Amino acid sequence: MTEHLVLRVISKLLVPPILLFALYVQMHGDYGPGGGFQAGVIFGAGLILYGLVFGAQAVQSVAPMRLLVTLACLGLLLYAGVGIASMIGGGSFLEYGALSADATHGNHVGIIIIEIGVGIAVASVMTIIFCVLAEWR
Amino acid sequence: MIATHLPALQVALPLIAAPLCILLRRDRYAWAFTTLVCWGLLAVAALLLDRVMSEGPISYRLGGWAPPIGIEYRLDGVNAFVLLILAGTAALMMPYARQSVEREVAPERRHLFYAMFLLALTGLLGIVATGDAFNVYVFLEISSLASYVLIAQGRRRQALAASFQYLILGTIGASLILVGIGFLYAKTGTLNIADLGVRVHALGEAPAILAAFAFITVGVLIKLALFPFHVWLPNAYAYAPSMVSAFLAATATKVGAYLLLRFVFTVFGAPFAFGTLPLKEILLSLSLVAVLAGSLAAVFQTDLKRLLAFSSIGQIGYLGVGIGLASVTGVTGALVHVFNHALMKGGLFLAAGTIAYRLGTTDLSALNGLGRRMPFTMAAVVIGGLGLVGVPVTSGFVSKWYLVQGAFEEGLWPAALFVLLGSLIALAYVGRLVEAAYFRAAPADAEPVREAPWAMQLSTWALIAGSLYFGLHTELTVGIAERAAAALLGAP
Amino acid sequence: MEALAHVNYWAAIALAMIGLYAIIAPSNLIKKLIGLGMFQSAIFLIYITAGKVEGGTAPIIDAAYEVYSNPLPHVLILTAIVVAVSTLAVGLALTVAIKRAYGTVEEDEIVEQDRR
Amino acid sequence: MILDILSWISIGVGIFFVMAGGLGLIRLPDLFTRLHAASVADTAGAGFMLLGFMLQAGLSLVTLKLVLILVFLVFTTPTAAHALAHAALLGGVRPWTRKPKDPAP
Amino acid sequence: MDAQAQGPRAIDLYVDILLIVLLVAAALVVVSLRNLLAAALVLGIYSLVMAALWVVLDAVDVAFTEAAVGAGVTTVFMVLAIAATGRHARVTHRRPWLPILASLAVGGLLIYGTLDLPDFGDPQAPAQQHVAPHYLGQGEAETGVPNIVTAVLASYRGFDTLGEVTVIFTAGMGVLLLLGVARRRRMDARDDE
Amino acid sequence: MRHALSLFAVLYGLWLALSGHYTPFLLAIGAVCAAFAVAVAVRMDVVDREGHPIHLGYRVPLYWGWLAVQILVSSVRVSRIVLSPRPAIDPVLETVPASQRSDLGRVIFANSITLTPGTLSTSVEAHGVEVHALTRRGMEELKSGDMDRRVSAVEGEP
Amino acid sequence: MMFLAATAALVVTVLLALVRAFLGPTVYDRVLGVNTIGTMTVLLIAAVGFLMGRPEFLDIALVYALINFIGTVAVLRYIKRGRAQDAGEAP
Repeated sequence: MTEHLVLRVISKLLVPPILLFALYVQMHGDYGPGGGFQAGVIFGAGLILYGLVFGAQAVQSVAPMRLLVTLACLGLLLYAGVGIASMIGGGSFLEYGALSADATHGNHVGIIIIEIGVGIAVASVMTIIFCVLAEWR
Repeated sequence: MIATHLPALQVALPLIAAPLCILLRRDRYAWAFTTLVCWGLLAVAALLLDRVMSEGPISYRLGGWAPPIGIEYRLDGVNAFVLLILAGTAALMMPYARQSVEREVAPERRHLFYAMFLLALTGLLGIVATGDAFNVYVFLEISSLASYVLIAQGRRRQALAASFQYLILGTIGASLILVGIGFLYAKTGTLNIADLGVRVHALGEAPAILAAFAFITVGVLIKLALFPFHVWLPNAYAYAPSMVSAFLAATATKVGAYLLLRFVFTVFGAPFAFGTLPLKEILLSLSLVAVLAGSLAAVFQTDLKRLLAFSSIGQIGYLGVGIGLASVTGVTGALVHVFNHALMKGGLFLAAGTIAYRLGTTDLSALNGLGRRMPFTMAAVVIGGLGLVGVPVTSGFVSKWYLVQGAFEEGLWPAALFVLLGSLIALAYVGRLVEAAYFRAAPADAEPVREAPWAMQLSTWALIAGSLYFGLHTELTVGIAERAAAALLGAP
Repeated sequence: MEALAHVNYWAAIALAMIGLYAIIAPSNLIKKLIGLGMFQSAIFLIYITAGKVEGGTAPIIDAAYEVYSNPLPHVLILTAIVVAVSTLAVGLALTVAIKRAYGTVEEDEIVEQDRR
Repeated sequence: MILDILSWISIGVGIFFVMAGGLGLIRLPDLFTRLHAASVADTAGAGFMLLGFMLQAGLSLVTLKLVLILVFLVFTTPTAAHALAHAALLGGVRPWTRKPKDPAP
Repeated sequence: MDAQAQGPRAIDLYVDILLIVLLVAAALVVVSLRNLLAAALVLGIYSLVMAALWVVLDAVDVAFTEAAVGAGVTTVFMVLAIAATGRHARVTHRRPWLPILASLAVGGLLIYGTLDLPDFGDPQAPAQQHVAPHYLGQGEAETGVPNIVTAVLASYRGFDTLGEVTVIFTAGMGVLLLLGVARRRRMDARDDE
Repeated sequence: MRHALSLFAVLYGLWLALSGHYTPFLLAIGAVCAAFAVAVAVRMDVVDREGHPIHLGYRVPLYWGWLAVQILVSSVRVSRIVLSPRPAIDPVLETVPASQRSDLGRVIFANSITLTPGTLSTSVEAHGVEVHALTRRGMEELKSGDMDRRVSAVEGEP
Repeated sequence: MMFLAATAALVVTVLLALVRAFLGPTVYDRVLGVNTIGTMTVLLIAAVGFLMGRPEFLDIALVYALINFIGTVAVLRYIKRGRAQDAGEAP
């Protein structure tokens, strides 16, 4: 589909703002609708748009499958790691309040970190599923 | 310090191990790591059971929020016991896994396979450990998704179709459970199981509660594969990889039984379920049909794994009978049978996998004369089979003893009769196995077979020996199960 | 107005019935998955309806508002949506694998081939 | 007040175009003519409606987001319509003409 | 907002009913379409209308997710899978009594159950009483996050969300295991013929 | 590099427009996010004259203003056709010459044609754009070349 | 009131487009119907946002504007690839 001129040009124009929008959703989940999951999906959608226009191979050259799998694992581990960290900090599993001297602050920090974990995991999984389904012949 | 966090670790450990397993990439490392984690889980489960038995129920607040606000892990005798069964079977099966998986799964996907196995285990452990109704749904889906994928790894293409069928039915079941939980929430405003129990009791016989009860029961019965919701089970177990058949047969349906116990007794309460509603009649009649139909169907199978799968449907019927009796003896019988059947069926499926490992097939005709060619494996099959029948000295006898006794206590002698009849039919299919293995000559052109590798034997025999041991030394299992059952039923 | 107090539930019931029919009736595996998606979202509608408070607004705290709808069903359904899409992805992957192994995604034909 | 009236007018015009586009989607004879109708709803209808919303919102972040939506639509709708028409022509859909007997020019 | 002055209840309900009509129409269209691609597309529409309905019901986070997932990636995945499996569903409606019976049973039970549920929007409903006020009242102070949905999701019920991420992780790895890596050799598939 | 920097500026501006919360933390994280998006975009190889056409500059808004008027006029026209009892349509499919020198210019031209109700670009070729028009009159207007000249003017030097 | 009228008009248009998506006859007509519904729903969500008195949730509309485009591109890509076996359906 690369030969399709209009689609190519417009997609090139749109992909960076989509990625930024995903990151915005990631970071503003505290104040408005959104959060890690939605951000991950939108980020994935940006990559999917790129893949639809330039081919799944192009996505693979931007983010190879190995990297995507590693990122998915790291996203999940980041989340669970916060849980373990709060155990070490003296709370129970996932008690972010234990991450900081001030419980409310600790909670806020914990929420931001785990949302990032969610975002990473979801974005990579969405891209993995897209690549696998798209490359199947 | 770590002791206070044991309940969380029980579930978090395999959850964290799964991505690590993928990051390890090399399949041997992944196997070794998974084994380590499983044995660690067994240790955690044993410690937890010990603590629950000595100190009473444990409550653990995830995220540190007090129960109805946050999610709570609440361990009493019942779920600590089931956790031990889950972690135990997983740990005992790990030595077997390496060679079996190397035979049945392509090298580049083995680490993913082990990760998926850990995820399935995570889900099952999470369902059992949690004290929050919605959390049950989430972990149910983790275990289900992982199971679908694992079943689809079977080498024959029927595995895919079986997995898809399971996916559809399993998702319907989970969705029905979700509706039920939704109704409960709309009527009570809470999701905590203990809290639900109190509030549902106060509501009495509201229609929404009745509907919730019906939805949750049907949903759980689908997961439990009780007749007539069993249609997904035979193919799924027959075509899954050996390791997966054994693990799921030993654990997945047991968790279904646990869920039924938990929802019926803790949330809705026995008086509601058995007094107001005819659950007893429905459950008993379905279970008895399951016992007969499952066992009868098993007799006519031509494939060992399918035979075992149909026998599972019959054995699930026994669990249903025990729960349906709704007495301490009956529930004790069901709980003991959960334990014993996990050991027996796990061992039998492992043995079937061993046969497939050496012969490449589990067709019954291939079993001819195998008693001399693979003596240890076939001995395991026979002992396990006798356990299914419920011959004295095996552990199967213990559970059936309690079931029959429970039926007589309730004055339901036809139920007792059916249980015994089921055993007779089981004798028929086990007899077929014995006949093929010991009383028929191997085909003349049969290739020479060696006995299976020692690691696989080890796992198989560990489970089978366990079933023998607990047939003789009943005080441990029965003791725990009786206390757990009494606690569930609220008896003094 | 009072007669309409349960209109959302009726819609959810209708959708659930349509969805369940669409899971069981068709032979095509993808159509079954489509039905599954509809069935699940009908259930989501029941939850969210139960969480709506009259005159309330979205549960994002702001000094300008006092009445908020119940956030808990929203959280549960967010999780459930994720579960639904995960199930769908696995189901689709299975369907594609079935197509490769059997050459068809019609349940009838698969059963037929397995019987042979 | 004037802003309010302006925004109402704008929304009203938007409603008109949206409805016209929707009707055209049903009434017109083939894919390409329907694409024209849809583009009325997609560009003029959406544009006026969003303009009306902007006037309601006044000078705020909301307006900024509405502008973003509008810009986004301006980029995507013609692209989608173009891709659709392109694919349809390649896929062998022949445009409807006045005299259906004649081959397409 | 002049709309507010006219009674939010009425407006909510009108829009709600309009959207529900659309929703049921879309659902019926999905079921009756035989072309899979079209059915997948209309399923996307169904999700999308659902998203609008979530906004009306104040579930903006859910609407956000539904718009991104239900109407977006789901459609893309569906289309990709349909591309790999063929576009037309066969016309076989075997044993129609079973699906009808099942859906009637579930529908009947749902009607029975929902008749008993509190009215739409009732602030005195039990669901609004027990734990929800704690989240709304204390949530911002305890977590520092004004979006209570995020606060509950990530903190109060953070473990559910860990489970949720695990589910999606399982799905990703599962798809990889099912279709990815090297092509699976199904030698046995031949033997079955 | 020039393009990457300007893309960063644009994305950061977008962040500020979207955000609405201007705490130091969010402003800083916004810069990080914009940088990350730019990095991914560079890796995707979409940051060039086509993907990030800064060189068009101020001419774009002026052109959009003109285009908006065109859209309004032709919308009215198409609406009238649609709403008339017997739609007076006479569709034609022809190629309109395009004088733009770059792909980007041709894309702007094609999308402008599509944006204007009544005309629809169906294919972009080297020296022209294939257009489907609802009426013969719409096609004639397009062929007069007004829009083509304006787009070429916006495009500027290739 | 104007928002309610806008909402109603949008819903009617969506219904009309749904009819188009249902009737076809070609798959391209269905895509067109769906695409139009997408744009209309973006407006619908914005209108409903105003109607509910909290218009700051326009992010949802923005997301949908983006997602709708991706969906359309996906379908068109598939039709292009699958052309060999089944081009346009019979009307």
